[in-house]
Amino acid sequence: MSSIFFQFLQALLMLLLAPLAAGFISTVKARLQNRHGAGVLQPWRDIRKLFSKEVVLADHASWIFRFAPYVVFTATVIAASVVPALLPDTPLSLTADVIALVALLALARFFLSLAGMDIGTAFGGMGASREMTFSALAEPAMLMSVFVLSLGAHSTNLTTMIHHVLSTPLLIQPSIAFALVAMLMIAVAETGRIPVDNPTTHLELTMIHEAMLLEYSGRHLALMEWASMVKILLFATLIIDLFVPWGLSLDANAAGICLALTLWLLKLSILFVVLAVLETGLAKLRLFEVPQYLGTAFVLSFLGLMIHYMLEVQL
Amino acid sequence: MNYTLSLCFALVACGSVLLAAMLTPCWQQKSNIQRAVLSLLLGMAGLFACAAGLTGLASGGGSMVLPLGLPWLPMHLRLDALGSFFMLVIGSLVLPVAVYSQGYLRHEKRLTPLAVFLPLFVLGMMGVVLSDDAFAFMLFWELMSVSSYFLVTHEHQHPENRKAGFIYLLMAHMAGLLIMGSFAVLYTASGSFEFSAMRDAELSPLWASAAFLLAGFGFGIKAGVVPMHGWLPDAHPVAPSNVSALMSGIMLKVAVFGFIRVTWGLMGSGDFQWWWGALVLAAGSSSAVTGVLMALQQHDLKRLLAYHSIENIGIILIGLGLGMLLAQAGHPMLAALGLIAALYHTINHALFKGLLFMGAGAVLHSTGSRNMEAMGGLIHRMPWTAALFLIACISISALPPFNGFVSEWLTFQTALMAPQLNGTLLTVIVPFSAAMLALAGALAATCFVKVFGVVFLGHARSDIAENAKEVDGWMKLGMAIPALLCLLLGVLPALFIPVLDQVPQALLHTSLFTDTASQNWLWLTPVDAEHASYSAPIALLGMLILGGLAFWWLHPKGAILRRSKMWSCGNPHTHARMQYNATGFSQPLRRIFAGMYQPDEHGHAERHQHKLLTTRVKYVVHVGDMVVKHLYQPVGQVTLWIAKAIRREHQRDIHAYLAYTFATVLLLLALFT
Amino acid sequence: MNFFIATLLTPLLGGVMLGFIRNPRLAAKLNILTSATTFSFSILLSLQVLGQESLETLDGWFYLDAYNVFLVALTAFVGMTTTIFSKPYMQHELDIGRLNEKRMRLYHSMYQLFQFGMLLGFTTNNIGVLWVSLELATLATVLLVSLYRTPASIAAAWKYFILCGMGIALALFGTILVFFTSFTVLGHGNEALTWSLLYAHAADLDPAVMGIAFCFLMVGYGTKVGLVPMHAWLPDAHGEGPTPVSAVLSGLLLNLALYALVRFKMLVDGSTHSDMAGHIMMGFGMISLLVAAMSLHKQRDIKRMFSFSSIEHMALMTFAFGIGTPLASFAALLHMTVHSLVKSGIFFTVGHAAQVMGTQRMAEIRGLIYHHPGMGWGLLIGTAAIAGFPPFGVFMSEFLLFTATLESYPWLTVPLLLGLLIAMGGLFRFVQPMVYGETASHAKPVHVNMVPVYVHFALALLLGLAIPDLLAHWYHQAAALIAGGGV
Amino acid sequence: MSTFLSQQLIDGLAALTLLISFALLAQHRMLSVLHWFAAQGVLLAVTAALVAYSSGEHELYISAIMTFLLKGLLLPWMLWRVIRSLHVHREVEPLMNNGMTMMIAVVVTLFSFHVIQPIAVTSELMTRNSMAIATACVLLSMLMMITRKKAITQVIGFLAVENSLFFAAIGATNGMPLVVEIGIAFDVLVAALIFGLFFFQIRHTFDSMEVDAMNASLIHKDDEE
Repeated sequence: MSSIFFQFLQALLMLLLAPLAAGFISTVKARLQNRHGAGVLQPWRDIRKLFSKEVVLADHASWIFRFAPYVVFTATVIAASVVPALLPDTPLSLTADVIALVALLALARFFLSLAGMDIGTAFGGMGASREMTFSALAEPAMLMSVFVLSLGAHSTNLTTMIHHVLSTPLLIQPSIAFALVAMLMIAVAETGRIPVDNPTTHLELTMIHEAMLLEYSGRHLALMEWASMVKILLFATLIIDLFVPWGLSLDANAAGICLALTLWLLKLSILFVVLAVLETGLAKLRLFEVPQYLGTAFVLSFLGLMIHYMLEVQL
Repeated sequence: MNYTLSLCFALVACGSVLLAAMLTPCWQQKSNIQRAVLSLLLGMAGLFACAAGLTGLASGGGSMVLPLGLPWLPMHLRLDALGSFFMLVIGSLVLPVAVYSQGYLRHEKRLTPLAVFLPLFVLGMMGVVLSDDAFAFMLFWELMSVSSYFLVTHEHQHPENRKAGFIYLLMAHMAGLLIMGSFAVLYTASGSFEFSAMRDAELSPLWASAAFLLAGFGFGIKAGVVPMHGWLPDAHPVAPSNVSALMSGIMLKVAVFGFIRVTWGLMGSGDFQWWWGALVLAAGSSSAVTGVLMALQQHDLKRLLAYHSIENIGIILIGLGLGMLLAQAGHPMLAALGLIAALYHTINHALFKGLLFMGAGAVLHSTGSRNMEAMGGLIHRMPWTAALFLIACISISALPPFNGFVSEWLTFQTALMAPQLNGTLLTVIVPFSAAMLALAGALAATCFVKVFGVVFLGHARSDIAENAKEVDGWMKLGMAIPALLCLLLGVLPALFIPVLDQVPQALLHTSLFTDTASQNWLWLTPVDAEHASYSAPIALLGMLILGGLAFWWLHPKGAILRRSKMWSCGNPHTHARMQYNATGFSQPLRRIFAGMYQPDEHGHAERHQHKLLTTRVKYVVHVGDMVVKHLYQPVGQVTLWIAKAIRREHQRDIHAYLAYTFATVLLLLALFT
Repeated sequence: MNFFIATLLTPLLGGVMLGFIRNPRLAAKLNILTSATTFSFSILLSLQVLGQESLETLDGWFYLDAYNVFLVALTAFVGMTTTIFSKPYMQHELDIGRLNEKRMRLYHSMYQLFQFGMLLGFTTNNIGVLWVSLELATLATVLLVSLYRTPASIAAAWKYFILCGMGIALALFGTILVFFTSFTVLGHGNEALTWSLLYAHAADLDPAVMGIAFCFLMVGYGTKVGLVPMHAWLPDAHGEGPTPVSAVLSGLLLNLALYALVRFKMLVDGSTHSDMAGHIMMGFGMISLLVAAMSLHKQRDIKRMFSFSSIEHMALMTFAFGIGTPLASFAALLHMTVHSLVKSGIFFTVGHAAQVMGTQRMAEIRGLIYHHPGMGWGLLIGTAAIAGFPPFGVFMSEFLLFTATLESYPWLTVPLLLGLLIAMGGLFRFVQPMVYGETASHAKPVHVNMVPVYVHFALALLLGLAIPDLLAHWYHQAAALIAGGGV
Repeated sequence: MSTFLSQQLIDGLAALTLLISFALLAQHRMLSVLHWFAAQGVLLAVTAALVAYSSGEHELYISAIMTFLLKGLLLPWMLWRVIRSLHVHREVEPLMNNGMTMMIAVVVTLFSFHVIQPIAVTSELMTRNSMAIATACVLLSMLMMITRKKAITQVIGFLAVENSLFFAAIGATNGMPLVVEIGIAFDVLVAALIFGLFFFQIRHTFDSMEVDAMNASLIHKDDEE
């Protein structure tokens, strides 16, 4: 029973922390750029404001356009709630393994792109085309890097994989390192951050994610934005779970949970600071350099796989 | 010979299509009656085929002997687990197509050929599934090919259709001959054409490989496996859409059936050699990726779908190949997993590809065009078609909670069994093929965003799209059935897989579902729950609840929602031509994979008086199929070249021929005395 | 009464009678009548044989066994249907002035004489008479081929005459050689030429002589069968003669030649106890198959094209008989039957089509299926049948032949399949645009009788689905006879 | 007369026949070709009579007479008529030069002897040599058909082949049974008649006796692309 309660707690945390995470990243970036920044809570204010605003809908927007935000939001949140943040094994974590998780995100992306094409603006189509293309290239790379771990753990269930990592003695495994780098690169691409895409940009021919949201307003926009924030948090947590899961509480007692929560927040903040530093340091890639970028990630993860077989598997 | 309920159902199904083929010509003049009879009997056939399949899987099949065929070889029919499953596949698509045809064929001018050959085509497929000796198999197989040829060339006033038909028939015949070859090899081993004897026959590894290769190439050609696929994208689109649905949906599956029947069934997993599985896996991966990449560059709707058939056949083959590898490595249970993944994808593809072709047919029916560049905004004029088509798009893109995802998920799970294989090479290749599968899936999603976005969303790009009308009830119903099935198979796989499990039990004598896995209908857990689990019902439920909550909470009572011009970054006066079209959408991929496509592009700007004053810009791109260019055409040219040389010999004068005879006599005498 | 005599005399007398009848319409009717009578007699004859294994009459001049009895019936049947087809066809030729009454008289009379020659050849027990009858049939068809008296037809007939004359001469020499060794065994009389006796004493014949004899017979009768490289006469003769003649040439005359060849093969095998004869036949068969199949891809004239397809199928049979196993022989016999039916049916259709379009050039024949659906479907289905698609009999025989080949000479299956595939491609490459496509403007209304065509195809279909026991029994016996063993 | 002597005579006649075949092959003038052909016919008749006498098979006399009338008189006369009415007693130009032809002829003759050799060893027949000669004659006559352009010379070649066959029948097997003989003879006659009929047709349609001219009319239908 308590596990179910913690499950919901965890999901809720994910949901509520997401905007804060986004705020955190932008604040850090602002500080790095010697600006004061809008503060950590700014995304929350935006969302609240957007909820209360009216929706302006293009004349011939079809039901797809209005339906999409809910699909995108729910799919992302369900995916997020599967990822263990505090407890490795929660009832829902069996609902979807890594592959299903990727698929849920893909579903969200599918509808996002459709929504982008619904109005029939040049920007929407452009965004959809690029988003789908790049994610298509990113997906195999991501699965490859996940396989490196799941082949070791003989499982694609996050819980089992976490247990596997926890149980194995901490020693340098080059394959894991390769997989980690690849995963980080993919995560940046999937969440649409610099150097692949620039979330703060508008009215540029280089934009990808934002181009699909141009026509949105009010609560629809809010849901879309929120979903993308959740996605960032999700990837961060996923990386933490797969590579540095130490600290998750194996049984559902208050003390363990608190410890896990603090550790989780710590790890997150470190990760996000790194991300912010990278985003400040790097420039955005030219559009057709992105495939090379993703290709590199794929090759890295494949190398990781081969190394795993050649060095680490005792046949 | 034992008659069972399932077998009787199957026979009734065959009987009713045969009846249809015989009766329909009687109403040459009254096309309404003709159409009604056709749809009715076809529908009956579909229904009974489903019944046969289900009962066959549930309570075992039967066998019988007909006094047809060779004098010393009567026709053996048998309905086993594998056959039952494919009967189910056939039935589950024939039924909706029958309903659909009732509406689709309303304005068909020359109905009679369709009304004769469509049932014969279905009969052929059912017969292949039922037949239990090589001769019957070949008989029905070729019946299937020939009748489908007549269907492909139905609209033969267009030269390109005739060409497509010709190539199709040629390739089908080649396939038939190769398959005959593999049967003949088995015959020499067993001394009989009956499958029962072939099963028991012992093959030397060499001959086994020969039979495998013959069967592989034969069925591979028919299934459109890369690089033998050249005929498929030409042939499938030109047939009437209901036929295309059957061809892509079932006929390719019958080829898959044949492959399983010969390799898994007749030779048996005992004879497998490791490179067989590797070959099948490689063929599968290449088909999957090539198919989808080619599909992305098409703007003829049905042609695009045809290329996606190639992709999906590839996915099925990946599952089969993994199964063969695992079976050869001595893990029958994991092999069963691969087999089930393949079979599951088989029925899934039958359903959503059938649905997609029917949807394309609906679009074609109401716009009169297959060219996506002329579409746009159809969702407003054909809401039903759009919704149903969308379901198919999600399914084929392997997205939860629909069925496409389940089978691809199972295939992934099989691929992750690679460590069980012996040999590092394979254990690396296999995950790589899994990555290819992932790539194919993601690209498929891209492609169908393009399809749905360009055809149904946005503004109408032409008058035909502007004036499109929604199709009639029959066609809607015909499309609704598979759509519903897609959802069911996607949400409740745990209920369907135990039914499927009969097939590996028959072929591998092992069951996938040991006690660990068979938990309840909520959880899909091959192998065991620790290993991997997926619960579509919970995910769907969660999404519904969450979405409902969000909607209920956010959607204010007095809905504040204002309609206005689109914003479009402050430039609302955009022309429909300014939208991204199919060609534009796939431009990034065309550029990324330019090495593979080798597109020939022509950009051209018309300038007016001044060199800065560009009046119109024209951009033409064509992406041809490399296989056709580098494999098919050269063969044709060589043939013609030889033919020409021989014809020159036929134009000599009489002395030359006398000399030939003279020389022949001398030669014979010299040789044989 | 003796049905041998009846079967043989009917066409002979009919031929003589038709030589004097001026009214073409009446002549056509009588032509049909004569052939019908012949056919019914042949049926009675075969029923008579049905009881016993074989039948000899007139102190051994005539002989029927399982091998030739159904060939007699087949010949008579195709002969009859051809006359039915030729009635409207020749009438139309007469109307458009390609022929006159005099020639029509020649046509009818020669047609019956040809029938006589065929039946005599099939029924006779004397290899000398066999040769004579084949020569007779040849001469009759020479006159028929040149019937139109156009330059091309004259040239074709000349070519036919010279090449076949030479061939047939070689065959005669072979026969003489056989006699040369046989009269030492069977005495200096007709017995030495009587096949049944020769077969009985085959072992005593001098192998060396028989070997040489077979070389000559192979080339000689092979010319008539249309085997490469002695085939040059065949396409021209088919292309230039009237269509009914093309039909019987392909459907019957080639059969007779092959029949004779196989009869001699049986003797040679009995004498030499080696596969020499078989290997020779297989060689010719394979080469002819490939060459004919290839030639199918470059054709202009529709009848020439189908004549090449005839070469291809005769080649298949020769190959099958060459293999010589019971299964192969069975396949060959079945193929002989089905090919005669289907190919003559195709020629009927082609003839009508050519009349409708007023040309034999395939480039100008278009869209049959629009203005003459029956004809279009006929041609399409016929081609599918001859190309070896089920459920027609050709498929069944090719299936059996393939298996037989694989049993005896596995590696020969490769060129065999290749040949079949190429041939099928060649046929459809040209047939498809003729049947399909935009409707042709210059189509003339012609009185067409498609009944014989459909009858033939229906029979081929029946043989493809299930061979009647009676026929199967005959095939089995014949195959056993030819191969010396049971299927 | 002893069989041995008759055998000697038959062999001699055989030699003559071979000689005539060579002569036919070598000849250039149409009329002399015809003469040699007639001579061959007469020679055959003599051989038949001789064989009839020696072997005492009296039905052979009939065929001897038949041969004389048909091949010695009738056919040459018919051909002569044709030649005269068609004015084709010009030189016949062969396809290849004479020496070449002769070379081939010699080779062919040797070859045929080589082929018949095994029989000569195995068979106990006395007439085996004449079989070898007959084979040679057949092949030589075929060679003649090949190397001559004129339709008429082709026909003469054809008839020469028939003659050689007949010689084979007589000389090597003491004659085929009468029925067959008659049948063959009848066929030859009919063939000759048809030939004659053709000549006028050809002349009428092609106004040339060149075979190539005819061939052209067949080729054109295949030629255009």
